Parts: sequence; C-alpha cells; structure tokens
Amino acid sequence: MSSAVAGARIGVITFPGTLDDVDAARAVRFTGAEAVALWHADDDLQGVDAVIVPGGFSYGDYLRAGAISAHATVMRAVIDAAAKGLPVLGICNGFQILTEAGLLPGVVMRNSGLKFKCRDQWLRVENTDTVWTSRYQAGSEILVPLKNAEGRYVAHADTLAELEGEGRVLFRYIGESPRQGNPNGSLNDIAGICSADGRIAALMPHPEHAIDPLTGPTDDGLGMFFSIIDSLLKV
Amino acid sequence: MARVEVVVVIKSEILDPQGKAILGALGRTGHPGFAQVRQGKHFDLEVDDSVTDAELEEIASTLLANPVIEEWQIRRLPDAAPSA
Amino acid sequence: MARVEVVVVIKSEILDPQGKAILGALGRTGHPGFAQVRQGKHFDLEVDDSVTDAELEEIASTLLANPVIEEWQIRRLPDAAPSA
Amino acid sequence: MVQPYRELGLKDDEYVAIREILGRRPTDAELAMYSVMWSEHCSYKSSKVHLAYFGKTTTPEMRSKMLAGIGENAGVVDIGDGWAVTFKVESHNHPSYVEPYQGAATGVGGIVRDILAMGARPVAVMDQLRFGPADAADTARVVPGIVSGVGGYGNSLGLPNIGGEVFFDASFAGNPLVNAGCIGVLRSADMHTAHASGAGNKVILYGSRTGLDGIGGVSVLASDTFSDDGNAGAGSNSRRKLPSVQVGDPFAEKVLIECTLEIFAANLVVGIQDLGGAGLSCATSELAAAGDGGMHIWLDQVPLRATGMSPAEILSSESQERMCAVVTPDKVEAFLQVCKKWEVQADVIGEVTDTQRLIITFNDEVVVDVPPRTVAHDGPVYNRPIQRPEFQDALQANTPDSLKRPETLEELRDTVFAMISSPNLCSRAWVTDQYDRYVRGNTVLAQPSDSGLIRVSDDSHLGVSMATDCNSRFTMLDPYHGAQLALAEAYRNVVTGGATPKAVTDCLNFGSPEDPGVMWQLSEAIHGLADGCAVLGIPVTGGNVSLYNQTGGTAILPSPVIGVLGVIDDVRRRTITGIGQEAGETLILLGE
Ligand SMILES: Nc1ncnc2c1ncn2[C@@H]1O[C@H](COP(=O)(O)OP(=O)(O)O)[C@@H](O)[C@H]1O
Repeated sequence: MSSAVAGARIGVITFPGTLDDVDAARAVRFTGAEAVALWHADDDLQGVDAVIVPGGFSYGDYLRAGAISAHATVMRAVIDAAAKGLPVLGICNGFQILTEAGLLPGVVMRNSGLKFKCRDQWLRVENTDTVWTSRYQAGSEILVPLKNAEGRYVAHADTLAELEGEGRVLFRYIGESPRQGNPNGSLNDIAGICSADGRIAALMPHPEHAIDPLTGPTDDGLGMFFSIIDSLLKV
Repeated sequence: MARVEVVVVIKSEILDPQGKAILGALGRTGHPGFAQVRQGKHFDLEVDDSVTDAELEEIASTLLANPVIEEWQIRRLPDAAPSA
Repeated sequence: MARVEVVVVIKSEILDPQGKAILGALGRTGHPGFAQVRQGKHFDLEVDDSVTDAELEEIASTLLANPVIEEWQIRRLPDAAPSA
Repeated sequence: MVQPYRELGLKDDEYVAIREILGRRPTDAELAMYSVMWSEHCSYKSSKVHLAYFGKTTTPEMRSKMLAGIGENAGVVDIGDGWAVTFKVESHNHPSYVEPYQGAATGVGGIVRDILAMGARPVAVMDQLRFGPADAADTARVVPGIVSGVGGYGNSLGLPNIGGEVFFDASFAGNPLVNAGCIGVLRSADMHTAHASGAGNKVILYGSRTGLDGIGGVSVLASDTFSDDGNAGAGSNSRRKLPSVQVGDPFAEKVLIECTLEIFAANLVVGIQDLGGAGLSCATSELAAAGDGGMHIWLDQVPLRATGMSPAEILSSESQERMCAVVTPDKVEAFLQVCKKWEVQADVIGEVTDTQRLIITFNDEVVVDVPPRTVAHDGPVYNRPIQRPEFQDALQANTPDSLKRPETLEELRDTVFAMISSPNLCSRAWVTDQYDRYVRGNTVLAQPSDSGLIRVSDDSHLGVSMATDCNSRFTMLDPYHGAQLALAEAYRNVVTGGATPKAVTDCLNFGSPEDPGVMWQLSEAIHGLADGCAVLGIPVTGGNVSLYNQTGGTAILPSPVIGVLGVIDDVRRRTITGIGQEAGETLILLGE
C-alpha cells in the first residue's frame, strides 16, 4: 500500500436505517484508502476526498425511498461540495437519495414486480470514462449482487434521451430473463447513471458486496473503488 | 363509467411507522407546526356504471384494505376531472 | 389545530405497477366492471393554526410528493371527525 | 363482582392461587399481569416437567462451553478467540395466521430483540415456515404475506437471511407455523443478562411508545371496569374490541439495535430485557425476579401513543421495538444521551428497591404489589396426562411397501419429475430471492447451501454456521426418532458446510397439551432430542415451545424444529454445496 493511497479519505454516510455502510467502508479499506464515517446529522464532511451514500433502508424507506434522507443536514453539505466537484457515489438507497436530493435526474420507483428481489446480476459497464469506472475496460460485463424493492429507474423521455446521448448511462442490466436481464422494469434497462462530468454517480446493484468471492459472487465490484482512488491520486 | 375514490387508513390505535417518520422529518427540517401525520392509501377507480355500492364495499374490504389493521371510506366522485 | 388532507398520485403517464396488480386481481376474482385502478398516497395532518397554505404547499412539493413523478392536492378539512 | 379471569385465560384454581399469593382480590392490573405471565406461552406450564429432561441429560462436559443456557433469553456458547455466539428460534404462529405480513414481521423483530438483549450484535436470521396445501385457497392469502413479512422486516433491519425451511401439509391449513431464528455474536466478556440488581438503580424504558396494539385479550378488563366505576382512566366507554395484532416498525428496530449496541459498548447497563409478548408485565417481573430485591415502576412515566390507557392496558401492550434497561444512577445521563443521538425515546420509569416486591403505581395509586417471582417464575406447573394415541400402531403399520414403485424408465422419469416439481421439493428461490443474504458482507454460505455460515468479524477468519431442520411427517410416525432425525439432519447440514457442531436450540411446535396424545408426542420428542444430543455430545442451550397449534380439534403434525450451531475456525475452508461445479468431479456416497 503506497502512502499516497493511504492518504485518500473517502466518506461513508450513515443515516438512521442505513445498512450497507459497513460494506462500503470495508470496500474502501480494501483499496488501502481510509473510510471516514459521516453522520447524517452533521454538516461537516471532515475534508474527505469523495463521498459514498450507501445502501439500506434509511428511515425505513418510508414515504418514498430516500425522500426523508435527502433532507438530512449532511446532504446539504454533500450538495454544496458536489457542486464544487466532490465525487459522490450512491449505491441502492444512495441512488434513491441522490435523485431525491436532485443531484441526479429521474427517480427510482417500486419494482414492476412489486417484490423485493435479491440475486446476482450481470451488468455492462457502459461508460468507463468516469472517476468511478475508469478501471473497467470498455464493454466490461460484471456480476454483482442486486437487492432492492424499489429499483425501477424512471425519467422523462427528454431526460432519458439526454442521459443516453451524453453517455451518462453508467451501467445497464444484461442477460436473459427471468434469472437475468432487467429485474425491475427500469427504463432502458438502466442500472446506474452519472452526472455530465461523471463525478456524481449512482447504481442500484451493490459493487461493495462483490469485493471478495468468499462473501460475494465475484470481486467485480472492486473496480469502482480502485477507480476513484486512481482519480484521487492523479490530482 | 364512474369515478370512485377509496381512502384506506391505518386504524387509529395501530402504529403508523410511516407517519411517525414523516413527522420526525418535518420537525428536523424546521416545521414545528405539525402535531400528527398519518399516512394512508388513496385509490382512484374507474368503474362501470353497473358496479354497485355493495361490490365496491366488498373489494375495499377484501382487496384494497386489510380489515385487521385498516379502515376505509368509499366515495363516488362527480364524473369530471381527475383528483389532482 | 386544523386538519389537512394531502392526496398524492402518480402522474398518469407513469406506470403504476400497484394499480395494475390490483386491476389484474379484480379481473381474476370476478369483478369485470373495473376499467382502471391507480394507487396513490393519502396523508392526514394535524397542524397548528399558524401553518399557512404556503407552508403546506412547500411541504407537499418537497417532502410528501416528488414533483418528477407525482401530483398532489391539499385540502383543509372541517375540524370534526377523523376521515374514516 | 366476579373478575373476568376466565376470559383472560386463567383457570379457576389458578385464580384461587393468585388470591392466595396476594391474600386479597387482585387488581385489574395484577390480573392482567398474572394472566399473561401464567399463560402457556410465557410460563411453559405444560412442558416444564418434560423440558427438565434436558438438564438431566446434559453432562458437565457438554456444558463446558455454555456461558448461558436454558432460562436466559437465549443460549450463549463460547467459540474461542474471545468470541461467543448466541442463537435461538422462536415461533410466531398464531399472529401470522391472523395477519400474515405483520405476524411474520414482528416474529422476526421479537427474536432479534431476544438476541440483542444478551449483549450481542444480531448478525443473521433464518425462518422455518410450514403452510397448508400449496393449492388451498387460504394458503394463497397466507404464504405471500408471511414471506414478504419475514423479508420486509429482516431486509430493512440489515440482517442477512442465511437459511430456513418451507413445508406444505394439510395439517397447517388453519395454523401455519412461522418460526424465526437469529444468531448474534459478542465478545465473551461482554455478555449481558436480564436482571435488576442494586437498590437505587434506575429502570429505563426505551424504544417506541406504548400503544393499544396487541392488547387483544385485556380489552375485557376495560369494559368491565367501566360498568364498575366510570373513572378508571381507560379512554372511552365505547372502546371497541382492541386488535390483537401488532404492527412492526423495522426502521425503529434497526435504530434500537445500533443504539443498544452503543449503550453496551459504553458499558452503561447493569441488566437489560427486551419487550416481547406480555410487554411490560413480562419485562418488569422478569427483571425484578432475576434481581436481588424489588422494583418500583411509575406507570405514568411510560410514554404512550394512545390517550387514556389503563394500567392493565399499559402493562399488557405488545407494542414492538421496545427494551427495558437497568442503569446505575451515575450512568443515566450518558444512557439518555446515546438514545438522543439515535432519536430513540427513553424514559426512567422506575427504580430497583430492596422491598422484595414489584410495586407499580399509576397516578400515585398502587396498582400492582406482588412478589415478582410469583409472576415470572413460580407459575402453575402441570403434569398433564400422557397417552400414546391409539392410531399410532395403524399409522406405523401403513408402510410404503404397498406403494407401487416405478418399473420402467418412463415411470422413473415421471416419478423424478413429479418429485422435483412438488411444492415440498421444488426450488425455494421464490422465497430466498425475496431475502437479502448479502447485507453486512460476512455471509459465507446461504441458499442453496445446507447450512448458513457467517464470518464472525472482518478481522477474524472464525465463522459460525447454523442449520435448522424438521421432518413433521416422520415425527408424526415416531416422535422420539423424528426429533432425533431432525437433530441428525441439522447436524449433518452443519458438517456439510465445513463447520463443527457445538450446540442445539429447538422450537417445539405441537397441538393442544390438553390432548394426552399430543403430550405424548411432545414428551417423546423431547426425550428423543435430549438423548440424541447426549450421544452427539452437544447441549441444548435453549428453545421455545409453541402449543395449541391446531385447527378445531385437529392438531398439526408434531413439528420440533431443531437448530444446530457450528463453528469453523477458518471460513475460507468452507465447503460449497452442490455437485457439478467443475467437470471431472467424483461423487462419493458416505454412510449406508
Ligand atoms: N424459509 C426459508 N428462508 C430462508 N431460506 C430458505 C427457506 N426455505 C429454504 N431455504 C433455503 O433454500 C435452500 C434449499 O432449501 P431446501 O429445499 O429446504 O433444502 P434441502 O432440501 O436441501 O433441505 C437452503 O439453503 C435453505 O436454507
């Protein structure tokens, strides 16, 4: 582990009801970087180099998934910092929170099948030019866990066109249904998207659960965590 | 065709976790004027004129609501525009 | 204290899988008279008299509903009895 | 005026016994308290004499790794390296029939709080489900609700589901079985037990507010009180029959877990108890009975969700997501601060005393004044009649020899297809796909493995494994060997994953104890299990008994669900289930 890597600090936010913060922090540490715990009620991002909004059921997913957390004190700080270029990654509930907070367009709604779905899901990495995906080769296909009840990405037609046109669809569900393919009715099979500059990104599946074949289906998720470290080291 | 609205709410003596969470959020975001929030479901039905009140009552009590923990109210709406 | 009802519905152009599932169940259970079902949310709020319409509108548009996909309607209720 | 003790489930002689203990007529609140605590579910009055056999068959050697055993909220086993594991399976059968989603959800919530109360972090859940025939109309109501209830609660709580069972049989049509298990891990030095010691220590109730949910039976007291005197403080005279269901709030429970673990870590409690069935009645009497003195509770300090609740209602409420802690006065402030951080309601509701009595007051009026042990431990014990059913011989004589066997390849093919597509043998993915098995990132084995396996912590390779099994049909044929078969199957399933079995828990689901045939099944199963454990050299560390599982006069198939806990010192050496992972594998059959 180089000391430069050891110097990278990535914040992981915990809201009441956040579940996968331990996993996100573990994935960050796996790269040799430091995981910094951030608390929903604080407005201090502690000078971190990037922020992960992890998965779970913050505030029980009550009202709409992510709706209540989007109003948390820490999110105001995240929104400000993101405007200045701080890389932000939302995973699952984090995706829902980022759309509710207006950091990414569209919304994530109840699965078309209405049920919670947990399975290992094949994705294609559609854009490898972002700070969160640069470690993947163009067209890479990865297998990571998917687990949610509200994962259907929905946006207006013009928003969708813009996302597609600008290469902002980051991950797409692939494979043959019913055991693979689009698991939830997401428009355009979208599993993840990013901002125009690629620094704010989010996806429904869980790369942080795929860092070690002992506890996940693969270690395909590690690429995202190494990507962000690469970009931080380049600066 | 007639329009019918069914409102389903959790019985008042039963915990409504969603309402509780929303009330908490209102407090944290600087809206102290809210004393209680209860969340229920709202159904907008488009029904054939042949559908009777009894049939509406039956589907409300068996399909739309769970009588063990919820209560409901059925209202036939004036034909016109959608509710929102 | 005043009572306020907020109804939030999914915009008509957006898929409502819950409504669709209920419509399917109605068909299967011998209720052919139903042409459409849309499921929305219903909020019962108990608010201080100091809460203005503007504050209610703000809360509905920022918290209770997501304007990207939903529409809402706010109604102040006559004091009296609970809605069901 | 006659008190409605029968409506509350007390027998005539039990009511007389209460009057003798108190030397007077019990108050409504006392009656409510005794009636729930002396119920079959809380007092084990029909099974106690049989459960004692576990004690007789457990040798000191088997006991050597047990830090807590039968009698505690859950058994605790030392697994080395300074780690301990606590595990248990509980039933939530009847509530899940009445309201499938919430019944199953609150079943998961209850077992998780049991584990939490031992000072452990809950790390995994399991569920054992038994339903009526897959094609019965009511099964279509019950199954989706129960499965999504288990998932909805467990998933939101952030506990991986690492295994379970699904079984269909006609006997469960009016009485599905919903058993839920939980595993927790802790540093062995950090174990907590439920007791209230040290006069002057404070009793803190924290978690959700107390409401009218799950009060059910006690409503008879409310209406009764009113015809008596109008002002007993219990809301409106026309209070309708209160629902006996509880609604779970998994979000509140997740917060409660993190809050409680922070409280443990800061060493802020003397004793702690979860509030499950029987609510405050149970928590206060059990804490006081396990302590060394008495306790005083000010019921008006309990934060309520409904207005005008009577003392009996407050004591009986089964509102979920609550815990009760005993805290020394100097730590109360710190305790409340942790709760504040997590936005968890917390209130000092009482104090440990040296009076040897549990005294509960409401608006300065004494509503309960009892010796706590008489409520919590010294309830009635029944030696119920036992009789091997007459049909047992005929049942056993009806062997499969009379069944036609497949003779042609075609018939064999059809038989195999019929079997693998039958509800009891087909894939369980329709269930397990609805459960999160990944959360917390320590799941080494889950579906489709024969046992679940969890890494104890990130900085260790130590793992704990668990499998639960029960063959209800076999147990019907021969309850003694049926229980042993379940034990052996769970034991093998743990071994199959690579772990070494260390301890056993059980959830004994049977029909009515008033039926001598059912009592025979229960007694046989307990003896079979205990004898089997003695042979295998692993102790039963705890369990749960659920009786009165029947529809009308017909009992369910006897269903002793047996859970075996195993330990593996390096999870990287686990064995993955399944054949055909790689070409050229050799298939070897072990055993006869
Ligand atoms: N209710 C359940 N909850 C969680 N996991 C379950 C449940 N039922 C079955 N499973 C899991 O699905 C897999 C297959 O189950 P089952 O068909 O019962 O296996 P087997 O026949 O080998 O005992 C196992 O890993 C089991 O733990």
